[in-house]
Amino acid sequence: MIELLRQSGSSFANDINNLILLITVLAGFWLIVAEVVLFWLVWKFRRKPGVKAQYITGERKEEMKWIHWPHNLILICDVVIIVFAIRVWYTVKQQLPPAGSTIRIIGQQWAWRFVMPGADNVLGTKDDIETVDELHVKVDSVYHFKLETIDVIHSFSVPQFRLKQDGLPGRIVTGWFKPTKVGRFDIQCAEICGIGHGIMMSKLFVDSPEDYDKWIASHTPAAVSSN
Amino acid sequence: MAGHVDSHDHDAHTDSDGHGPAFYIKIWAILLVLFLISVAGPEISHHKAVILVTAFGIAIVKAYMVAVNFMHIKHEKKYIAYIMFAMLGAVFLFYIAVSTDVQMTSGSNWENASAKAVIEQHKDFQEHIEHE
Amino acid sequence: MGTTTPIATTRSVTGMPTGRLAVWWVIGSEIVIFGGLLMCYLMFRLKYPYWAMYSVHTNTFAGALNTFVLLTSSLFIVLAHYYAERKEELKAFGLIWATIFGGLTFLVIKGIEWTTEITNGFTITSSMFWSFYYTAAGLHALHVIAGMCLMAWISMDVLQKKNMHRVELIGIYWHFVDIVWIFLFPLLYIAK
Amino acid sequence: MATNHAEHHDHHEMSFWEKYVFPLDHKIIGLQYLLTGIIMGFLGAYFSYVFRMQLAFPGIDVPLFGLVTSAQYNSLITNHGTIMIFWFAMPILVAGFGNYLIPLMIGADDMVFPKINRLSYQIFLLSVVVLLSSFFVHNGGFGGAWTAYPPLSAKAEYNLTPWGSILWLIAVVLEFVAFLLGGINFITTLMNSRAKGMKMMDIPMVCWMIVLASILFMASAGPLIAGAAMLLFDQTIGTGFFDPARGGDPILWQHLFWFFGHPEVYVVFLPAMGIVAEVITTFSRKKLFAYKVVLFTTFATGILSFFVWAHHQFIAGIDPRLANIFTVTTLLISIPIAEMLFVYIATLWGGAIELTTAMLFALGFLATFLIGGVTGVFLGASGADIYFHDTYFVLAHFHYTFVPIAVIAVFAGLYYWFPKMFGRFMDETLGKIHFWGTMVGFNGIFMPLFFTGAAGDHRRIFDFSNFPELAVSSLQNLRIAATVSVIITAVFQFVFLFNFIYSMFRGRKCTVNNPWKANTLEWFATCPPPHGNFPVMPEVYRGPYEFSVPGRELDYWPQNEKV
Repeated sequence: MIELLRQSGSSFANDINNLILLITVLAGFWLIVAEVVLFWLVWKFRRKPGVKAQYITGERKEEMKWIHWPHNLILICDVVIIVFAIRVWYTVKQQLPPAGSTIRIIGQQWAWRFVMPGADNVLGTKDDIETVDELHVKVDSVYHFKLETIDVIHSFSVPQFRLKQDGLPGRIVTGWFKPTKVGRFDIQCAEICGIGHGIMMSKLFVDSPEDYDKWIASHTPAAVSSN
Repeated sequence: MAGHVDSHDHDAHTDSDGHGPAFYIKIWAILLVLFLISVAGPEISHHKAVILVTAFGIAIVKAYMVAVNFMHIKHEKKYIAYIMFAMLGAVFLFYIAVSTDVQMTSGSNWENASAKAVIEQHKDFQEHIEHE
Repeated sequence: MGTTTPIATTRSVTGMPTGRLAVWWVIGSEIVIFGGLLMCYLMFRLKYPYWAMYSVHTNTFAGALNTFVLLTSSLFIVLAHYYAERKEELKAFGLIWATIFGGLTFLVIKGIEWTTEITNGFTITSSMFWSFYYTAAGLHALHVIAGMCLMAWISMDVLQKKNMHRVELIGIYWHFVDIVWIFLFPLLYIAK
Repeated sequence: MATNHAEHHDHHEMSFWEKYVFPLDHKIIGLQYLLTGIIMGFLGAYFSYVFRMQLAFPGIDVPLFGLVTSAQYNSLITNHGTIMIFWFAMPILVAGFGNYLIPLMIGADDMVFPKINRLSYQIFLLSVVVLLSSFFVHNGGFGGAWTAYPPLSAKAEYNLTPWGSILWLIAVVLEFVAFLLGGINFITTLMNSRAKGMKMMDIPMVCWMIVLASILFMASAGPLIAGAAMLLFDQTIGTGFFDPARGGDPILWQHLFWFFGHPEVYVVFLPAMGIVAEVITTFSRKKLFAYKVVLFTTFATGILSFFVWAHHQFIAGIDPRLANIFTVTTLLISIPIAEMLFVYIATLWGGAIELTTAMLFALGFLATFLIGGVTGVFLGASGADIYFHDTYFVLAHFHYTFVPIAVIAVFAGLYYWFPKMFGRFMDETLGKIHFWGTMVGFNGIFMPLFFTGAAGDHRRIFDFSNFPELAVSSLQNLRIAATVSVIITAVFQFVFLFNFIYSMFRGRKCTVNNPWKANTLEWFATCPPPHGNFPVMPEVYRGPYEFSVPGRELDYWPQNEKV
């Protein structure tokens, strides 16, 4: 459902989509029931001349059941939602699958910097590629990211991935994603970070393996590639 | 505002405990003894448990004695004490949940690198304390 | 009209005088303010054991003396309440001023203590320990000052045998300020 | 009536200053809060008009404002949020209605501490002045969002508003102090000064709710007041409480803020529910369905509201394991709230519903708040929140809760109690025009924003054209639709403003004490009640919602009538 508004592009995006669908169905059902009953009652019991209102305390058992049954049903719905929500949460935020590559994401006023491991796929070596406002990743490969910021709080958000994580100064937050669709997407900053918050946009390129290798080759720091 | 039945007289309220000055002085003396222990304890022993019990255990006892005997919470309606405990409960709830983030230096998929760095900076001193 | 007490104030549905009920709610709200601050302090204190290197510079003697002063002033104000109830306004008046004097002593000791610390270079920005130290003790000192002002104001009424119940109210508040110090003292001074 | 006038002889005539500027009368103080709140509400609405115009038509010269820079934009949204919560919703719902209604509805002549009450308003007014002054200092008002997350809010080098952020913080703290003082007054008044015979279960729901809201505020605001002192020192003298480089922790502020911030939602929600309870029972001539259930769900909501705050921080860098606990508590709080709404809907069953303007607004509250409540489930469920967090979906969700609370329920209350406050009725025709305009406009603003949010619009962005995926025309059309609706809604508020002011002086006179034939004690006093409220202090013989009692000729039974 949510895909109609924003395509999904990561391995866990569908889990989130389905959770949203589940909540839409359950919560939507209750919304419609409540609204219909509300409007129906307003219509049915509109004031008519000579008709007196009834005296109902709502404290007798047969009256209370009208409240208690919905109450119990909602509890069941809640439990269902809790179970699915925590399962999705666990997949996205808690349990990290083994990494294909690890990248560093550094937020600052008002740009994203990315450090990619380069050809040797190890961070912290000479062939690391550092880019600003542009991130290249390989499709169908699991990435871990180490998110940090150097000044204020920023939030790394890629709507297609259904991924969002705040980065805080002083902290390193680890997360993961696995892009599944080739294309060019927006990276947003989703936490207000000062007057440039509205221009803090980066480009995300999910490349096919061939394109990705080409990009790596063309961007490996000159000092390394000449060796 | 003539003609109202409600009593105007607060002063009619008397202390139902009937304690005299002697009682209050006795409580005060006990508080002083506790206070001396709480100061002396950590001076005598640098053991962590001793400090915890003498300093903080006794602080709780002292606070309890002041609240019960000086603030007369024992003669107050029960719910006053409950309200105060509820407020304390809010405070501890805050501590329990927030300490998982603020008091820790790392957790599930995150680490507080700058806190670790700050601790690292003071490592020498830390060892110095532990040796003492 | 301005000075007439509303009927509402004189009612007592709970059986507690309105003033005392209100003071307890004030204390309830203060518990969360001080509690929140001290919990923040506690989290950092347990996170950074090296703060002991700062707390050794706090003056335990001054802190202890102040604890003694506040405990004693608590005794004075509870005795003032005792005599206020028995309409012995002169004794009550004297004890209230003894309490105010206790508060003053507390502030003087605190002043000397802080001056020494600041001249030794331990200011509020020196480290987070000192930030907490000055913030917590400062907030507490503000309460001491507020309590002293209220007591001075109440003592004037007491002399004329008016509003004697207020002695009890300020007493409860003062004991609370005392209790806060009972916890501040080990947290800031003793734990080294 | 004669006794009523006799009462006056006890007092000397009060000057204008004594009566309206430095009043001790709870009703005047309540009206002061109410009017200040309405004025601030219009200011906040003006801010929203300006930034909505900027969003719909980026870069235009906004009529009545001019070009919007990104710094101004941030300041506008920040202060819109702050004003609407702290200077509009709180003063009207808690302080305004609380002051006006509590003594009247429990049969007292005033608050227990009139002078503290007056002080409360004066501090509040001071906070308004401080806040307004923050717009005119060097570099303008604070622009770090109403949540004021440090380090952005703590350091001028990041937020670029060296004075605005300090004044903003001081204003918020002053406002808190005002409400703590007011809250103590409300609580003690309700506990100690009820009329003879009024038992716990005879207290009108709105009094219960305002007092419980005050207690929630008192218990939750403390840590934030301490935190505000810490932030203020960070801003002004350079301490490092929230500076990670010096060992501080920015997440601490988020916890301090939301530990207060979430109960705060219920602080404004509960009084709104109270107002709606009074209005729907009166105009459907029905006893409130299961009074005790409403009360217990209120208690449950209040207690649970302290256990849910971290759902605002799911992706803010808190430990992910903590998020699981807060998902459970957050979804559980839906149960008492849903139950409360069901009870209100059930109250309509078997009624004789008269759709006066007040009743329309009360029903409008129920209809729209349901949408706000239901969309909250998406955000409470941690997995779904990953996507929705900090998008316009969140914004639409909480406006669907706050607008019903702070606008629609307030209107219900104003139309309902206006005769009591000013001795005249508001015009019903204009009122109904106002109602339909507001409802259509309000839904028109926030319905589209659910969709832009679900499409990825993130919050506090000054110009979406910088984001290629969001700059598409389909989304822009939705944004324009929302902005047009803002203008429509705003226009209809002037209908209200006209109606309000006109009716105050020229409206149809209210010649009886109890025009709506309601049961609660405020209708026993004259319209408007004099200082001291009642000719004779009333006694209470029954609960507040004894409508249409079988075997009684009249369909209402005031609490103070013996037979």
